[in-house]
Parts: sequence; structure tokens; C-alpha cells
Amino acid sequence: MYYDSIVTENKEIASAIWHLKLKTKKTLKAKPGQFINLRVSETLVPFLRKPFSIFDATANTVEVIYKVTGEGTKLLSGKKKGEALNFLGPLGNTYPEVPKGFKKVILVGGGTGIASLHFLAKKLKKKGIKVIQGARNKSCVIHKKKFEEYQGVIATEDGSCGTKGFVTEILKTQLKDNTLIYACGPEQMLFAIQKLAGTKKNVKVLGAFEAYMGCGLGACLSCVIEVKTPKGTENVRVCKEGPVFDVEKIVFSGPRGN
Amino acid sequence: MYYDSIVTENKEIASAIWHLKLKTKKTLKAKPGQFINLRVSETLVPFLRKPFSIFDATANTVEVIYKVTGEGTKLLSGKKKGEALNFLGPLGNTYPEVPKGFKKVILVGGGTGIASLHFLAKKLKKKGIKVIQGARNKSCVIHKKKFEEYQGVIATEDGSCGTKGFVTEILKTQLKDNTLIYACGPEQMLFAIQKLAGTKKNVKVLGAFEAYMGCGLGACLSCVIEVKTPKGTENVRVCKEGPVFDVEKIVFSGPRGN
Amino acid sequence: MTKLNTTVKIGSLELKNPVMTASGTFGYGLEFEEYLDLNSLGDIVVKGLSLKPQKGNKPQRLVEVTGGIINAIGLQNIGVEVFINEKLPKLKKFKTPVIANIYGTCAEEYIAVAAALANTAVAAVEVNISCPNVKKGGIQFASDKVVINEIITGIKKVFDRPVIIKLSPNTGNIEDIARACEEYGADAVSAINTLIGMAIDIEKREPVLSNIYGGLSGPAIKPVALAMVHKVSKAVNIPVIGIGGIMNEKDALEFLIAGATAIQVGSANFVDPAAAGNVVKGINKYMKANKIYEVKKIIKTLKY
Amino acid sequence: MTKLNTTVKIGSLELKNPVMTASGTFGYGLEFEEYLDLNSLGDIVVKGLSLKPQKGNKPQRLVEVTGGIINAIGLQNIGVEVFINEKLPKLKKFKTPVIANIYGTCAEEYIAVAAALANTAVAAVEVNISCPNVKKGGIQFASDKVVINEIITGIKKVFDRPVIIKLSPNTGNIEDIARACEEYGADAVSAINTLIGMAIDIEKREPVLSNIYGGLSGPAIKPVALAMVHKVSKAVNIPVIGIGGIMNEKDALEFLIAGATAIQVGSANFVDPAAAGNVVKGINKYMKANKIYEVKKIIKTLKY
Ligand SMILES: Cc1cc2nc3c(=O)[nH]c(=O)nc-3n(C[C@H](O)[C@H](O)[C@H](O)COP(=O)(O)OP(=O)(O)OC[C@H]3O[C@@H](n4cnc5c(N)ncnc54)[C@H](O)[C@@H]3O)c2cc1C
Ligand SMILES: Cc1cc2nc3c(=O)[nH]c(=O)nc-3n(C[C@H](O)[C@H](O)[C@H](O)COP(=O)(O)OP(=O)(O)OC[C@H]3O[C@@H](n4cnc5c(N)ncnc54)[C@H](O)[C@@H]3O)c2cc1C
Ligand SMILES: Cc1cc2nc3c(=O)[nH]c(=O)nc-3n(C[C@H](O)[C@H](O)[C@H](O)COP(=O)(O)O)c2cc1C
Ligand SMILES: Cc1cc2nc3c(=O)[nH]c(=O)nc-3n(C[C@H](O)[C@H](O)[C@H](O)COP(=O)(O)O)c2cc1C
Ligand code: FES
Ligand code: FES
Repeated sequence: MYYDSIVTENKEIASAIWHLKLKTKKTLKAKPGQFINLRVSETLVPFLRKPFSIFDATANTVEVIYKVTGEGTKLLSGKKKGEALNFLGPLGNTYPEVPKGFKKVILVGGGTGIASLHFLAKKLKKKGIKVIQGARNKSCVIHKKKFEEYQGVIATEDGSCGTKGFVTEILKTQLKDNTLIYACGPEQMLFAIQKLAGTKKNVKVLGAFEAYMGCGLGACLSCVIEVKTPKGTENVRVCKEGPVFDVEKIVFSGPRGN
Repeated sequence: MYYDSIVTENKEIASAIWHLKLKTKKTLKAKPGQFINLRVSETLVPFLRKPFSIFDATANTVEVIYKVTGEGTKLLSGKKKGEALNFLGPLGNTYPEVPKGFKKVILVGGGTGIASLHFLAKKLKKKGIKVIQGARNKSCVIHKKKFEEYQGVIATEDGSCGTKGFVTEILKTQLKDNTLIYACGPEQMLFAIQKLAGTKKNVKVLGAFEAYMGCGLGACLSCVIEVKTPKGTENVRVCKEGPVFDVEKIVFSGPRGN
Repeated sequence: MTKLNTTVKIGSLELKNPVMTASGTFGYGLEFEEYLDLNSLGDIVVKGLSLKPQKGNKPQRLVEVTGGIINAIGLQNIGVEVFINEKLPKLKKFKTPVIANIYGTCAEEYIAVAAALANTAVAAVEVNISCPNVKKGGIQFASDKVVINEIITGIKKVFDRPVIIKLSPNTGNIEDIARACEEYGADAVSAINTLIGMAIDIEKREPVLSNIYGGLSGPAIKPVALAMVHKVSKAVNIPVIGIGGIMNEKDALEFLIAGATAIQVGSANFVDPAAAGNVVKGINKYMKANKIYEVKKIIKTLKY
Repeated sequence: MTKLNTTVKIGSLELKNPVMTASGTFGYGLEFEEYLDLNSLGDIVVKGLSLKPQKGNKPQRLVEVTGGIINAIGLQNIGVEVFINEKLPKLKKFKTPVIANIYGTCAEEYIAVAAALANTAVAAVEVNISCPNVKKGGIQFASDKVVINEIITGIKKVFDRPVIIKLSPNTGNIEDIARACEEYGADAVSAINTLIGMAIDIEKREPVLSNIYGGLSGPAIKPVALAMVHKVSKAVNIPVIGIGGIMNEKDALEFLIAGATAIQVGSANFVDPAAAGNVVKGINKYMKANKIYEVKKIIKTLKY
């Protein structure tokens, strides 16, 4: 769906990481894992819309957390309260509900990947979950307070906040048989988690992937990811069949893919 | 020269016509007829800088009057107080001083062409001048009040303000032998004035021309205008040798040139 | 009020208006259903089809550049059979004709794809002899008149509706190739496909696209496309379909004035999924405002 | 701190760094004196010179498009004699070598311009066989190997410093032409000149440029230029000078990595008259940050 929204807040909440809140007139129905495809400019530069995971949403609001990495996000960070922004969404699939047979649920987010897990945690709240957030260092930690509600713990690469090391350091100590992991972050992280999952019985990793998107609508076939099939592999669209996949079924694309 | 300036005011003063005020840290020295070449965007769209005549200037301020005609001026109209804008300038030559032998001085401006004549009128003030402003209709008249200081009269095409018709209607009634006319506006207007000038003795028209500019610095040769020379004609640069020329010496480019 | 006549003809195919969608930028049409009225379009051109399903290139397949994108999808597609069985039936509920963009690695394959489409609802084929993103076929054929002749002649034997040849801009002689297409029996030509382009990741010192090169599209190529469409439309008498960086009705009108009988909206669909529909509306509005009641009075009217 | 070595060689000409200005976008250099230190540049390439002064095309000569401009200046210039007598003496006060971009309507004229420059301070000639904005010469030579041979051989006889051939992108075989230039004795090739483009005024139904077509430049053409520079640098062993849409040091580095020995800053000079100087500074900064002390360790290092 096509939404004309208004910026209600746009502020830097961590180092180069911003929290954007939008309100819409037309109502929307968003689910955790889904994303919006945001037009950040009135001109033709940047050309493409920019996809961002939904951090939170109600019938008339959407929030995203974004990192300033390039021209588009830089322009976005200049948007002021009251400015109009158009987005398409909610797009993509959602994190599947916790299937039967899992005793523990852990959410693992790396970098801005924590955004979609916030929305998920909020929805799963009652079910007793744990959230692990990975960040480069203290200044990159996102909404530490908010995540404490969900038993949030933090791993930083330099140890400046929480445990030192990657999220897998914490996960290692927490992982038990029959655990469902919801994860979002760099591909490398998702596969590291999948590897760890293999060390226990009945651990499933449902991961939200990123891919370079042209349209976000399933039309351009830019955003594909290689999925194992009975006959071999096939390329499926992150924007349509994803972004959430069973990580076990995904072929790691290695350093060349990104 | 290269100036980083700050918007101190940017407001619509007539129908689609805006008044922009900039302040600079570095001092500048501007003369009537000169222009600035303004970067209206942080991105590469629009690509070129946009030239605007100087409406007024002091050592640390520049003002321009612009009409919203396309993407660049539209973006410019969105600039708010406090935003940074970079410009090159002052560029081009100035209106020559009133030569000996002229008894009367009339300034004729069409549309936003009135801008550079405001600056000129301010400088010539003491010398007793008359300003004729041409506009499509009442809603397009620029700073009526301000021009009253300089014996400003107005011609509108539909007669909704001042005399009905083109500026030449008023000029006709005012024109005497030995008059110097400073003019700025559409090419057609400049040549209509020149034609009128021919009906009297010793009337000189010094007109500021516009031309599509690539660089504003004399480097690209986009902005040329055909000037009569003893040997025939040659193409000279409006941004460097102009924008002010003796209209008599210019070859009317007709409907194809603009 | 006088009614607008916006119909145009591409060979025997009459379109209710000159606005199509460009292959590869509009999926199979259905992805855009919620954003615009598919019935309002003159035509839908679907993603390039080959005989067998294709996996396409490895990611990264697309990258944004100033005023456009470079793509190297590599013609991933479901294959002509699956298209006929699964997509075409869904497209039939719309009144808008569907053009199949087809592609092969040799003349025989092109002809086989066209043959497979012969008894379907497909209204025409657009033959992609110009895709820069595949190893075989595609661009290498773009300037080979012998193969072009084989392809056109072969398709005309097995497929009785209009055959459109999509021209490559990566050549010094696009008019020449267009003239050859006309001579060999093409019903129309479309121009342009993407320009060969490249982007480099300076940190990794690697091409951004795994395929090294890709095809540049979007407003960045509009001036080039417009010049080529103007030249081609002077060179041939068959209809020319203008493509390249069309974002809105103003761009579309430039192409029509330059000589295009119809136009395709491509990368613009990514910026605004309603773009093609807006171009239709915009042209109608322009016609009314200017009291032009036949779109044919716009086509090829450039004064110079 | 280790000193940076940014020198590169174009034939026998050593440049202190690989950053040049593109012909036609930097006037005669002097126009930019107040915006940047002309001594900081690797080289200045001046506006195309012909044997006699040229008036150029009628206005409108230039128009802005998405991500760039289209120009049809038509090679207005003061002629080689006036250049030598009036401009060159002023340029001599700078340490930066000056390259003359030259142009003619036939091989003889090209050779005559080069001959006129033989005993001047000009460090090299860049031969424009690819300007799309003039009726004779220019682009029609761009793919004519016989004429190219004549021009190169002729100039080499009368002019003893490096001869650079500027290649046209409006061809399907730029590598082929580059190889021919190398074979005929060119010391380097530069790529690319502008792409043929067009814009139409839909209200007047006229081309915006009086010349109908013009040359597209600016970031819009960068992906095309980069792909061509990459291809050409694989095809020849002489240095390749990369041109096309370079706005900053990042763009410049892409070209160097792709295989360019030097680069030219063109339309960017209009956006920011200090652009070329900023590219020099930016490359130095990048080298220091990445501990690369020789610019040659960047050139042609693309991994793929
Ligand atoms: C489904 C999905 C959800 C996402 N959610 C978030 C989020 O919640 N918060 C957040 O900060 N970012 C998120 N991203 C990434 C975000 O879209 C990019 O960071 C953004 O588009 C960069 O735009 P830019 O113009 O600033 O950068 P560019 O200048 O375009 O690029 C800067 C860097 O970002 C990379 N990049 C560009 N586009 C994408 C893309 N589509 N996917 C991945 N990397 C890209 C480029 O390769 C480049 O290295 C998400 C991406 C996807 C596909
Ligand atoms: C020396 C000089 C002084 C000028 N002073 C003023 C001024 O004081 N106030 C004012 O409103 N305008 C002035 N102009 C015109 C102004 O530069 C253009 O209106 C502006 O650049 C249009 O930018 P845009 O992106 O909005 O329009 P675009 O979308 O680029 O074009 C809209 C229309 O404006 C015309 N245009 C574009 N560039 C120029 C140009 N360089 N010269 C003339 N027409 C152009 C186009 O042909 C087109 O028809 C001046 C131009 C020159 C050369
Ligand atoms: C992502 C993408 C995929 C494309 N796939 C095809 C294709 O399968 N077949 C084809 O003939 N053209 C294909 N094209 C080219 C377009 O149809 C069109 O010719 C080109 O993009 C120029 O138009 P534009 O600038 O409006 O996008 C593709 C273009 C893009 C951007
Ligand atoms: C206004 C203008 C004038 C030009 N004049 C010449 C010229 O005289 N000779 C020439 O070889 N190239 C000329 N060019 C081409 C540039 O040198 C350069 O090859 C081209 O603009 C691409 O680089 P850019 O995208 O960085 O501008 C001109 C370009 C522009 C924009
Ligand atoms: S982004 Fe276009 S198909 Fe997924
Ligand atoms: S605008 Fe470039 S020479 Fe005048």
C-alpha cells in the first residue's frame, strides 16, 4: 500500500543511528519482520526508495531505526517534524509464530537488525523471551532501556557495554535444546547463529535477511537469496518470499554476495 | 568568489515570486547588474547552479528576487531561515555609469528583471530617476511600495495594476531626446525598448540580458549572445562580457534563441 | 466535451493508449495491482521469458547511481511454460493486452519461445536482442543482421501477431539495425534497452555487481534514448516504441513528439509503482488542456 | 611521515598527479584561478582549438537534465594562433603542464593545428575525434580507422610530444578503435567524450538545443564511462585517461581502479569550480588513510 505520512519525530538515538516516527492518515496493519520502502527525496536523487524494518507500528504510526550509511539515509536524517514522507508498505512476510515443541525463545539482533525484533518482542511479550543485542560499541547500542523490558542483554565488540564480543558469545551460554531463535542482522551473524544452533537439539533459527532492493514489490528480481530446494537451489525474493527465512534453508553467499 | 551563506529570509512576495535574503561571513562587493550563481541543492539534482540578479547587497548580505519556474527554483522556495546555501559571485559586469550628455534616466524592468534595477535605483537615487515595472498582472507586481521611492510606475498586461499594456506603453509617453534607459527583462522587451529609442534623438538602452548558463564563469561558452562588430558579428559571453550590453549592439536572436 | 482518442497501433495490435510498462520492471503485472488500475494501461510487457526457467546472476544484481540504476539480473525467469500456465491465466482477467518479452541464446531458442506463445492470449512478442547481462545471446546479437533476420523470419512463421524487436543502444548504428529489422519483417521496434554500465566498490576494489557490468536505466539515459528514438523514427516506417528514463507524462510526451508511437515506463515503476498509470492520466490531462483530441496529433510532430 | 608519490606518466609526459581538467569545461584555466590553486592540478586541458576561430552553434547551447547536462557549444574557440599568442603566455606562469585539445574538419586540419603548437609550451595534444556537435569532423571520424591513422601519423610527424586520442562512446566497438589508435602510434587514449543526447521542449515541440542533438555529460554518464574505461584499459597497453561524470575523489578512484592512469574532471567544474582541486586533495587523503604511498598501486587494481 501507498502511504503519505508526516514525520512526528526524527532524532539521533545512538552514534549515527536515528529513530524516525511517522504518522499516517490511512490506517495500516504491520507485522514484525515487515518493512517499509521509503522515499527520502523529492528529486530523482537518490533514485530508489530505501527499505527499513518496522521498529514499531500502530494503526496510524510507523517507526523505524536507521543508520546513516550513505546519501539516502543522510538526507533522511535532515527531515524535520512536519515534513511529508511517502512510503510503500508494510512489505514482506513476518516472523512465523512460535511453533509447538520449543521451550525457549531468544531474539538476537545485530546493529539496526534489532529494530524488527523490538516489534516482535512487543508482540511476544507475554511468552517470556530474551533479547540479545549486538553492537560495535557502547555508542551504537540502541534503546538499551526499552529492551530491558524484554530481558535485554548486550554484546559489544569492544566490551564497552555488556559482554565483550559478538552476540554468539552470549547466545552460547544461553542456548539449550528446543530453542527457537528469531534473528536479524548481518548475514554473517545469521549464519554464525545457525552454526551454533547445530550444536544443540531442535534449535530453529528464523532470520530476517537484507538484500539490495530495486522495487521492494517482487518485480525487479534484484533482492534474491539462494534457497535450498529438494532439487538443488533456487533464487527467491527477499522482498516477497522474505525477509524472514529459516536460516538453515539459505545458502550462505559468502563474501561476494551482500 | 565562493561564498557559504545562510538564509535569513525567504518568502513569497508576489504570485510565485520570492524574495531571498542571504548573509555571508566573508565580505563581498556587489554592483548593480551583477548576479550570483546559487547552488540550490545538496544532491546532484538539479545539476547546475542557478543564476540570479542581485536585488540588493551590502558587505555581508545579498538579496535576490526569484520566480518559481522549474525544479531548481521550487527547491529554493523550500529553503528555511538558517539553512546554508553556497553561491559564486558577484559575477558579470555592472550597468555603466550615466555617460555625459543624457538629461533623463529611466529604468525599465519586466518581471523579475526589476530586481537588478532596484539595486541600480538605490545607487542612482540622488540623480533623479524614474522606474517602470512591467508585470503580467497585479499579483505579479514586485515590491510596489519600495519602488515608489524611485518614482516607480507600473504597467500590467491586463491592466489590473497601473497602466494597461507593456512597459513600452508607459515608456512611449515618457521618452524624450537625450534619455538613458537601463533595462532588464525578456529579450523581446529589450528590443521593443530599443526600437522605441530609435524614435528619439540620443537615446541609449543599456540592457541586462539573460542566457542559459552552464558555469557562470566564462568557461563553458553556453551563454553567448551575438554582438555586432565592425567585421560582422561575434558570440560573446553573457556571464563574462555581460550581462549588461548596449542593446543597439546586440543581434536579436528571434524566437529560436532564448 | 469531446472525447479523447488515445488509441495507437503497433502492427495489427490496437492499444487504447500509448503507455506500456517496460519488460523486467513490472514483473508479471500482478505485483502492481494494488497500486494502479492495470486496465488503464495501454499494454503490459512482462519480464523476459526464455524456453527454460533461468536462475539469473548472483547478487549483487542492482545498484543505484545518479539518476538511475544499473542492473544485472541476468534474465532470471520462470520459463515460458510456467508463464503460460500460471501467470497468463491471472492476467486474463484484465482487459489490457499482454506482450511477452522473449529471449534465447540462439535463433532457434527465440523461435521456440515464440512458438510456445503462439496459441496463447499473448498479444505480441517483444524480442530482446539487446540484454547486456547474459553471456550468450542478448547483446552479441544486437548488431548481427544475419541472426536478426533468422530470428524475425523464424518467429513470423510460428507466431501470427506483431513482432517487436527491442534495440540495443550499445552500438554506433542503431538506425541501421532498425532499418534491417523493418526489412526483415518486424512490425515495430522498441528502443532503448539499457546502456552498458559499471560501478566499483573502492573499498573492496571490486565491481559492485557480481556480473561486473550491468545495464544502466532511469532518467540518466533519457537524453540518449530520446536522441535514438528520434533518429530511428526518421529511419523506419514501422512504429517505434520509446523507452528510457520516462518518469512522468512530460517525459512521455517528449518521446511521442520525437517520433514514438507508444512508450514504455521502466525504472520509474520502482520509484512509484503508480507511475505508468500516472503517465496515462497525465497525457490525458495535457491533451485536454491543449485541446488535442487525438494522440496521433502529438506523435512525430517535432519541429526543427 | 612517508611522502606520497602521486606521479603518473602519459607517454613521455610526467604529471605530478593524475588529476586533469576536461576540455571545454575549464575554459583556458584562467577563469578558475580564484577558486583553486592551478598549480595543484596534474594538468590543464584547454577548450578545443581549431585552425581558425569558430563561432560555434546558435543558442540554446546547453541544457540541464537529470544528473548532468547536454551541450552543443559547437566548438566555439579563439583559434590556435590567438591561443598561442594570448592565452598560453598567461598559462606559463603556472607550473602545471597544459594540454591542447585539438579539432579539425579533415585530417589535414588536425595536423595543421598540431603543427602550429609544435614550438609552443603545450605539453601534449588531445585529439578530439569524437565531438558530436559539429557537422564535419568530430564524430564522423570517431569510427573511421583510415582517417584516425592519417591523423595520428600526420601529427606524430609535426609534433614531438605525446598525442592522446579522445575516444567517442557513441560506438559499439570502442575497444577496437582504442586498439587501432595504439597501433597507429597514439601515446594514450582518453575516454569518454559525451554521449549523443537530446531534449525536447514539449510546449514548443522543438528541440531545446538549436543544434537538435548535443552531448550528454555529468554523473549521468559515469557508469557508461567507467565500463568503457575498464574495457579499453584491458584492450590496450598505452595509458588510458578516464573521463565521465567525475564529481569527487571517490568517482576518480573508481576510474583509477578500473584502469585509468589519469582522470579528467569535466562538468563538475560547473557545479563547483574548486572540484578538480578537491579531487587532488581527496585522493591524497584517501591514500594517507589507506596507507597507500604510490598512486600506481591504485591504478588498474580491480579484482574480479
Ligand atoms: C528488508 C530490509 C530491511 C532493512 N532495515 C533496515 C533498518 O531497519 N535500519 C537500517 O538502518 N537499515 C535497514 N536496511 C538497510 C537500508 O535499506 C540501507 O542501509 C539503506 O538503503 C542505505 O541507503 P543510503 O542511500 O543511505 O546508502 P547507499 O549510499 O545507497 O549505500 C550505502 C551502503 O548501504 C548498502 N545498502 C544500500 N541499499 C541496501 C539495501 N537495500 N540493503 C542492504 N544494504 C544496502 C550499500 O550496499 C552500501 O554499502 C534494510 C534493508 C532491507 C533490504
Ligand atoms: C544573468 C541572469 C540573471 C537572472 N536573474 C534572475 C532573477 O533575478 N530572478 C529570476 O527569477 N530569474 C533570474 N534568472 C533566470 C533564472 O536563472 C532561471 O529562472 C532559473 O535558473 C530557473 O531554474 P529552475 O531550475 O527553476 O528552472 P528550469 O527547470 O531549469 O527551467 C525552467 C525555465 O527557466 C528557463 N531557464 C533555466 N535556466 C535559465 C537561465 N540560466 N536563464 C534564463 N532562463 C533559464 C528554462 O529555459 C526553462 O524554460 C536569471 C538568469 C540569468 C542568466
Ligand atoms: C531490473 C530491470 C530488469 C530488466 N529486464 C529486462 C528484460 O527482461 N527484458 C528486456 O528486454 N529489458 C529488460 N530491462 C530493460 C527495460 O525494459 C528498459 O528497456 C530499460 O530499463 C530502459 O527503460 P527505463 O530507463 O525506463 O528503465 C530491464 C530493466 C531493469 C531496470
Ligand atoms: C560545455 C562542454 C564543452 C566541451 N567541449 C569539449 C571540447 O571542446 N573538446 C573535447 O574534446 N571535449 C569537450 N567536452 C567533453 C568533455 O571534455 C568531457 O569529455 C565530457 O564532458 C565528459 O566528462 P564529464 O562528464 O566529467 O563532463 C565538452 C563538455 C562540455 C560539458
Ligand atoms: S526488490 Fe525488486 S524483487 Fe525484491
Ligand atoms: S555560463 Fe559558462 S561561459 Fe557563460
